[in-house]
Amino acid sequence: MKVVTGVVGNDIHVVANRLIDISLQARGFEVFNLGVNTSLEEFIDAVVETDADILLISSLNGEAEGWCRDLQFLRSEYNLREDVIFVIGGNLAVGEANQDDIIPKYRSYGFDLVFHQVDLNTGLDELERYVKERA
Amino acid sequence: MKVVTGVVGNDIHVVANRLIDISLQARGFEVFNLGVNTSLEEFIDAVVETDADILLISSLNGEAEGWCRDLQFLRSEYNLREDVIFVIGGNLAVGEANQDDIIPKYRSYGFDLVFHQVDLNTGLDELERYVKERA
Amino acid sequence: MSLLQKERDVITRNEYADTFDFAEIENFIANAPKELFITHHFKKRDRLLVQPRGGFPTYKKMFELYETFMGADIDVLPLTVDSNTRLNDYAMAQKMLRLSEENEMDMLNGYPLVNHGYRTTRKMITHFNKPVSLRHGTPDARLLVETALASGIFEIEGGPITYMLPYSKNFPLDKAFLYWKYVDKVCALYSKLNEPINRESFGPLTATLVPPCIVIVIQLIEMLLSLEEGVKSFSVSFSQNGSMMQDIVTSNVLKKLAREYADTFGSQDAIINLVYHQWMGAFPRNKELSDQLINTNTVIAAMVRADKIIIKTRDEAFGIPTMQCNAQSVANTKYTLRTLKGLPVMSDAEEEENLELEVRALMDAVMNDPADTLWRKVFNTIKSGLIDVPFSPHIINHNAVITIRDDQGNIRIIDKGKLPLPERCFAYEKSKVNLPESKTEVINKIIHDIGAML
Amino acid sequence: MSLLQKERDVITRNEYADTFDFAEIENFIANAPKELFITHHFKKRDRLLVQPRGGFPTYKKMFELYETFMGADIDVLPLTVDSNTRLNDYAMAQKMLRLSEENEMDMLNGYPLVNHGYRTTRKMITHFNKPVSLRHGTPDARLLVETALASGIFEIEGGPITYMLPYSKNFPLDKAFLYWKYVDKVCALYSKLNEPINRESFGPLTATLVPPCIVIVIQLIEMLLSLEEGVKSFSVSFSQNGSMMQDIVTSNVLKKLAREYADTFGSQDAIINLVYHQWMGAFPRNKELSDQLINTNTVIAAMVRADKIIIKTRDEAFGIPTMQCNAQSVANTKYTLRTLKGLPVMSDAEEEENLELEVRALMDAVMNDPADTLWRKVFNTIKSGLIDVPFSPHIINHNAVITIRDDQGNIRIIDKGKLPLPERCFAYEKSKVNLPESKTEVINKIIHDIGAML
Ligand code: B12
Ligand code: B12
Repeated sequence: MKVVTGVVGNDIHVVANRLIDISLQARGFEVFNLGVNTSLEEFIDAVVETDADILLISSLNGEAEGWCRDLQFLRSEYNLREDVIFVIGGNLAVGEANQDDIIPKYRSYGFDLVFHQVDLNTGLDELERYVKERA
Repeated sequence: MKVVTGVVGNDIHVVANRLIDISLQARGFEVFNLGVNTSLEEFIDAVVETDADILLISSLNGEAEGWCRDLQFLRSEYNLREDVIFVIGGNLAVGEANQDDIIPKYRSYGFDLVFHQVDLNTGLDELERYVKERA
Repeated sequence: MSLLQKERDVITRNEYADTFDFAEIENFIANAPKELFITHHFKKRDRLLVQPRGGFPTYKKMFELYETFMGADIDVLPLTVDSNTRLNDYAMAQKMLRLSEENEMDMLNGYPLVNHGYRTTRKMITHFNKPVSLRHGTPDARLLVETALASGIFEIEGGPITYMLPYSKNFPLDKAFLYWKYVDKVCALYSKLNEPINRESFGPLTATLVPPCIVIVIQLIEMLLSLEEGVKSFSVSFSQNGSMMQDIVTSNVLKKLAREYADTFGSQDAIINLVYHQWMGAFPRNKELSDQLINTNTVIAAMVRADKIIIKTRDEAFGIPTMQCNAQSVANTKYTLRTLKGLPVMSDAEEEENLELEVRALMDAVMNDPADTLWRKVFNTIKSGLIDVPFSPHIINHNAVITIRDDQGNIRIIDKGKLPLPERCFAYEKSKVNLPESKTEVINKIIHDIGAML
Repeated sequence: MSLLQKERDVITRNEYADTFDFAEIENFIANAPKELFITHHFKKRDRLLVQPRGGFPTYKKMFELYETFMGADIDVLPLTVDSNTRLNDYAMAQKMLRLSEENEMDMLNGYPLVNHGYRTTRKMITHFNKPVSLRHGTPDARLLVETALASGIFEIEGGPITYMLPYSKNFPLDKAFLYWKYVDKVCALYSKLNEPINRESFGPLTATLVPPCIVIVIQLIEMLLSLEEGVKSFSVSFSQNGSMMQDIVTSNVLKKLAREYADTFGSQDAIINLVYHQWMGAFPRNKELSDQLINTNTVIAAMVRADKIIIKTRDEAFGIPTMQCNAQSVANTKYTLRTLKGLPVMSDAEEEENLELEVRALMDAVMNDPADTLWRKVFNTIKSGLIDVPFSPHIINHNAVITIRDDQGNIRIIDKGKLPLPERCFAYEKSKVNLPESKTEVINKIIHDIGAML
């Protein structure tokens, strides 16, 4: 399966991104890593271009919300495949926030899986489970 | 004025006791310091013997309550002068406790002034004020 | 009108910024109270200055933050800007500032200084009358720094390398050098009016397994670049390495060589300060344990005899800290520094000799580059991988150097990439670690080492 | 039946105590799991063992305390007894235990071990299967220690000096020596059955401006007295002095001389351990700041290379800590020890030389006393003020030595009373402080120094 990944917005936290790259490859995914500082348009572009199955966005510095509100809009504008899985993870708010507030909010923006302050491997395990269930 | 002082019960915390001695003397009191590890009876005995005006008891290690419940009883048994001022201070409970619980309790045991975790000089200032008011 | 002034006029004419009145600004700086200058406080040098990080989107909340800090007897106030401002995206910053003001919710991870403008911000800074330090991470900080200085912020952090390699993906490095030359020039200019403006380099870099020799070389270079432009007060810095001994060794070598290089390059009159950053890597997701880590760092800062310490909070792993939590960190740090006494003077001759040799070899490589100016020499050295910062997100960085921790927590170089390290030094580094056989195990060890404080 | 056994029968026949079945007890100790012996854990010596303090009146609450500690990955469980038991007032302990059981309120500041008895207590200890350390402060601890050993508590703290001078007003000192001789004999006896029982001295003494030379001399003496009776594993200890350098110097000299004296007196086979106590003086009435102090102490414990650290809690200034708070302290300490790496080896030659000279002079004074046995020599020395513990509540103690802190927080002797210090050493001590002129100012300085950590 093909995954497009990277860190959204003006966010340059690269460490998790490097580890995500390694982990996804170890799990057998074909990875297109756009790196840090990537706009939502660039992500959607890359999904179209690579015909990816999954878009896995990281955000660490608190910017996520400012960027991801437009996801639904872009999705229809770019006329994406219906079955692309949208995943977001990292630190999804400015300041401390709890999962119960965060998850529904990002779901409403159009993400299928939302991981706020969840360990990478826990998150990727869940992604693989989700992929299997959908198949 | 004469003050009998010391640390009640099986309590051997001596540092505050040494400082109290110095402070009382500096304030012009005549001090009879029984030191640490002093039973309630010994205190009352000394008050009678020296014809003291004030009994100032310290307790640091949490034992105070176990000993001071008998104060009223001893007071009448020894037939003490009516106007002896009874003062207690230090750390008056086992574990953390707050003033609002502690003060009424020790008042009911017969103490005129109760200082739970109050700085020495603050307490002695108040004692002097109290002495003046009563005079 | 000088060439620089022309450039300044162009830079400051920006739809998101205040219109600049340079005459008024010069007058303000010339007459500003000494208290606002950290250089004035460094001069007394009677204790380690404590500075937190902190920035909130709205003026109101920023003001409250400062009030809260003042209650904790703070030494240096921070002004941390948001990540959009860092990358000159003032439009996004403006949008999120409005949202924050309307919704009583922080939509920015810092204070958008350019958007607020200097007239407004100056009111706050002169009100509190404490030195303020600008924390950003901006490759092109020209407009930001003009705004900061005009606001009364007289310490400017950053530099062309330390605010590039960790903070940007593809900002052109050569431009960064020129833009920071501009910043240094302006700082030097204003330094003549009153107490000097302090420039500070950002030693922690990516805060991820960066070996001390690279930190020190980059500190020395940014110092020399600033001094070259006439800056008279400069702070070199580094952050907790993860080994107390390595912190001490780093401090000793950094202090010695900073003075030596400054003098050799003709800046005997410049004041050089040392700043220590508490652990800059990943924090445990447990506030009690974070408190321990923070306090341990305070102890080490005192032991390495820093002039200023920049602190973290127990909220680090969770997000931008609340102001109460941040102020508590200040109070805690001040308590420890007040009660911690009788610090031994320490050194480790062997380690220090090795580190010094490494730094000198790297510095020689820079200086021996045939280019005509220092910044071009440095540019070439980074481009060719002779300087290489682990975990930099920037495309120009080679990412060939691989580091790992030894048993004592020291960061050691196991693959030197193109670093021109003497054979003897590299052998020393390698002799300290027992490398696992398989590559996966090495990667697992690196992941484990990144999480050394978890 | 041996004389000792006759004495033991008399001692243990007490209306408040269990009836002792010595055969059963010996059998229990001989077959007890190694895990219960701290000596077994010291042998591995791969990390600093962490031990809190703690004791609650009822069995139920004590059990809960241990459960809570286990959750924090504790190394050594404490059993702290109440202050009535310490002074052999079992009647008062019994009364307050009943009140505590009936009212769900703690009327005792520790666990009244004798009243609970060994049969009950052993259940708890074998259940948790961790080494337990007995913390008391009892001049006559014979019954208490018999009960402890029979319960499975295989580390016994205390000694005739360290549990007398700080803990009693008028208990006869000569008796204390004999009673502790008994304790040491019993420990030595049981040590032959399985792993050795560990004896530990209480170096903090009154925790109030006690100079290192006195601490060390008393540590050496109690060690020698125990080894004389056949004890094979002994821990010397001290607590934070208030100057990091003085802690390091104290540790270096104490370790060196403890080994030297043990060997000279024929105990080459005895194991000597070093225990570090976190700050034992007055704590700040602020829990956040107390946390800082505690963590700073953990860092220092690691730096002085102790074998065990005994910790405090953020509740110290307020009263007996809650169990949660106590367990949190354990977890915090373990975290810091786990992440703190690369500790430099430190020393200060001048300070160490001076301290060593002081200790040797005091030890010579003890050894040169004409009495026939070591304990009588020591008794005479204390009685004549050649050994003198500041702020001891005991009538026999001279209280003539006066100490104060220098600028670096080091405790310095400004009036040596009758201490037989070499002139040169005393001159060194005095050279370090600038004494105020007036006596009131000196007293104020002492009060201030007692509150060094407030
Ligand atoms: C190192 C660091 C930096 C370095 C980054 C170097 C680099 N280029 O990578 C430097 C010093 C440069 C830096 C800068 C800044 N940082 Co920073 N930084 C950190 C720090 C300390 C550690 C991050 C890290 O590397 N962790 C190790 C990696 C492996 O873990 P991770 O990133 O947390 O990711 C884990 C999970 O989130 C998860 N994950 C991540 N993505 C995904 C995706 C999926 C699908 C899943 C399942 C899981 C997952 O997997 C990882 C492993 O478990 C964190 C705080 C912390 N966590 O302790 C702050 C932190 C992330 N930074 C923060 C901020 C705000 C900034 C700044 C904007 C400065 C500021 N205003 O304070 C700047 C500017 C950066 C910018 N333009 O974005 C904030 C974010 C605040 C918020 N969300 O509320 C944090 C939380 C600090 C704080 N408490 O204020 N930072
Ligand atoms: C030093 C110390 C010791 C030394 C004492 C040496 C000595 N002989 O003096 C040693 C190590 C021997 C010791 C032993 C014990 N201690 Co102790 N000790 C302390 C400690 C750390 C400091 C006390 C001190 O000297 N402070 C400096 C002096 C100047 O201040 P102070 O005593 O607090 O007094 C101030 C005020 O209370 C006030 N004050 C005192 N009396 C009066 C009277 C009046 C009228 C007024 C106005 C004010 C006043 O004035 C002083 C100055 O402001 C305290 C904790 C703390 N406070 O940080 C525990 C503490 C007092 N100890 C405690 C205990 C329980 C013990 C033990 C019983 C052990 C145990 N079970 O844990 C033993 C046994 C002692 C016994 N038989 O009583 C507990 C008491 C618990 C409680 N009340 O709930 C404390 C609070 C520690 C704790 N949190 O567990 N201790």
